[in-house]
Amino acid sequence: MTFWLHLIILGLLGSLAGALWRVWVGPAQADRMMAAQLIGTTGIGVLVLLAVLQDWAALTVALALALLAAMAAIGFVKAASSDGAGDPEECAPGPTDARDGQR
Amino acid sequence: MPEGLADIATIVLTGIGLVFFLAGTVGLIRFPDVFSRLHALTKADNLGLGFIVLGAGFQADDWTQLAKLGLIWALALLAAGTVAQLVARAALRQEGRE
Amino acid sequence: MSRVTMKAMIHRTVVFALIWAVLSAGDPAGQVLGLIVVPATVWLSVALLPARNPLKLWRLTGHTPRFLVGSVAGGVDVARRAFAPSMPLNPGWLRVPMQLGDGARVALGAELSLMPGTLAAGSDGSVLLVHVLDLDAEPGRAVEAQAAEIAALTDPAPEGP
Amino acid sequence: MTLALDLGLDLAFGALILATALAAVAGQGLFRAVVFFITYGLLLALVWARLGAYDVALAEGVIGAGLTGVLLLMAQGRLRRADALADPPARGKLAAALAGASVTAALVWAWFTLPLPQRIDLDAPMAASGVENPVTAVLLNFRAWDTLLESIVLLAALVGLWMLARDAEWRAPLGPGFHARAGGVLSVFGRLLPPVGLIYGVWLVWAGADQTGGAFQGGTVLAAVILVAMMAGLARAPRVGAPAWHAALAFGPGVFLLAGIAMIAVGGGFLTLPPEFAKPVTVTIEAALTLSIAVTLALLVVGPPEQQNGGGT
Repeated sequence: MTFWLHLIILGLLGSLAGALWRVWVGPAQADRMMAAQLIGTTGIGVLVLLAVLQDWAALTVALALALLAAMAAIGFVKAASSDGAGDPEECAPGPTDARDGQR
Repeated sequence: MPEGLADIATIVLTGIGLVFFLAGTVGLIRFPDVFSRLHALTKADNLGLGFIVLGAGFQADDWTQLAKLGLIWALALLAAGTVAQLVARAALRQEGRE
Repeated sequence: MSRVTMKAMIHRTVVFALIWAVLSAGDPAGQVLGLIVVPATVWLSVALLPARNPLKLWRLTGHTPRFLVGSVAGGVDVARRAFAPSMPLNPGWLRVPMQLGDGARVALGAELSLMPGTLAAGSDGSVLLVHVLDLDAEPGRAVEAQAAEIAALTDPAPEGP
Repeated sequence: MTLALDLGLDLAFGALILATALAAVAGQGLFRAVVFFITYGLLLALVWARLGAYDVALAEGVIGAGLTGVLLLMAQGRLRRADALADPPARGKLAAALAGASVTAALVWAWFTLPLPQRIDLDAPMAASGVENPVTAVLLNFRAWDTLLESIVLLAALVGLWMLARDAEWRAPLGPGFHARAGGVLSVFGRLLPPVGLIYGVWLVWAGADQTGGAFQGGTVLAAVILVAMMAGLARAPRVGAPAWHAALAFGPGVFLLAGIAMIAVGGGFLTLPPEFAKPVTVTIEAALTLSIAVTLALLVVGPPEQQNGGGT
């Protein structure tokens, strides 16, 4: 069991390294941001397995990270809004979906 | 549940979880545009976390650990549903501008 | 205090008391502290999210397994596309007009983002913007079915402004 | 076999941390650097957990995930809007790299030359501390002076930040004037998360006496809750002069100081907790500190008042 959980954590860290590559190449800011989000979710997974492997106290950390998982993305959409304090939903959407609209 | 069975369940479930995490990363690397990549991330990862949480649950010593694991997954889902919509929308706006 | 608010407060008290009980299990003094913390949390929750149209709990219990099955299907679908060498994708956008209230529309967007092939990007007025991975798979029908299911979870009266 | 995997895991963690740190400082583009820095904080939390230091992992995690990311991303957005997003000149980078490398070299040298300190036996003092979490005992009892001064430093930092406000904006509410679409995704999230955050933050403080948690970690979670409510447009940022908020800021250090003086009266000496009072006094100080830490950290991220010139609506 211990052996297997070590392997799974190593696999998760490998998956995390792939996401780091996406943070590096982007190209859009949203790409980098969502790769960071993926790293956060993977990190929660690693903590859950560490809880089994080492000490259930790791769940306290995992719970905190899950609670605050959306914070950075919220900061990102705030900063990306036109005045730096808004919400992307306040404005009409970009031209892409008008072009692709199917209905 | 006998210990052997619980261990097998943990091994199978965490293995499935890892596969979904890897799928999310492969999608994040391979898919051609921002929005398709967001699909990969949101769906595959949270399912992966769900299986890992479930697998860890079979090793829990008491019900509070199970409940905490459930709460972790519920909060991760709430964050994922919110972040996917917000980041997709922000990307839509930035695409129109840049 | 209206009946709706009372009912919502009871639901929320149960939920938050349960969370506190889980956290402070095996700590009698901590459980006593819950007598202050849980009411404060319920108050904050009602202040932030006033109860307008209560959830139908029995419908919610029926909805949860369908949601879980859907999200597994979503994960499998996206994994299949990611691992397939040909990577079958035909992405595009849908604009789906909604009759749902604000909270229900956001919940629908979050759920759609976990279902196979759909991803919400918030809404424009009451029109939900949905990105789909495969325009050939008739995703519009799936979105409307999901919307009907979410609508059935709350009382028919539309949410307030 | 498992031993080799154990080592492999540690090596993988180390490699990821190093790669992320390098990526954060190398390459062009501030946004990428910021995202790598956020990732770095997260990995650091994982490594602390791997080392069994769950209190530290928790502090790193909540600060990194909850506050630093928001702060840095918003700072980057502000620089972009002010058209000030130039990368520093290469010469400056070289100097910084040299300075960093020499600090690292000095640390490596110190590690190999300094004698290892004797392990301190904490059993006897822990028994008199009234709490079971050694981190809490050190912070609020054995080294209470440090913690008292730290709580005052935090307050001073906020006052320093406020001094950056322009005269014309001094009376405006703090921060850029957050707003969000009513009934939108962000607004709904801002209504759902704070109750759960409140429960979890309070529990972290309470549990900190005997297990993983503490005033700082719990206070940071509560700060994130305040921040979410403000960013979702549900709570308004106060003005600099708001009396209730001032009281909340000063409450923690104030109670800490008073408790320290009270200890002289009961025969301990300033901030010296006699064992029979240790538990209640520690918990009281922690509760008061939590409130002040939460408000101070939230207002630090919100920033100085700046709504005069087209900031908010």
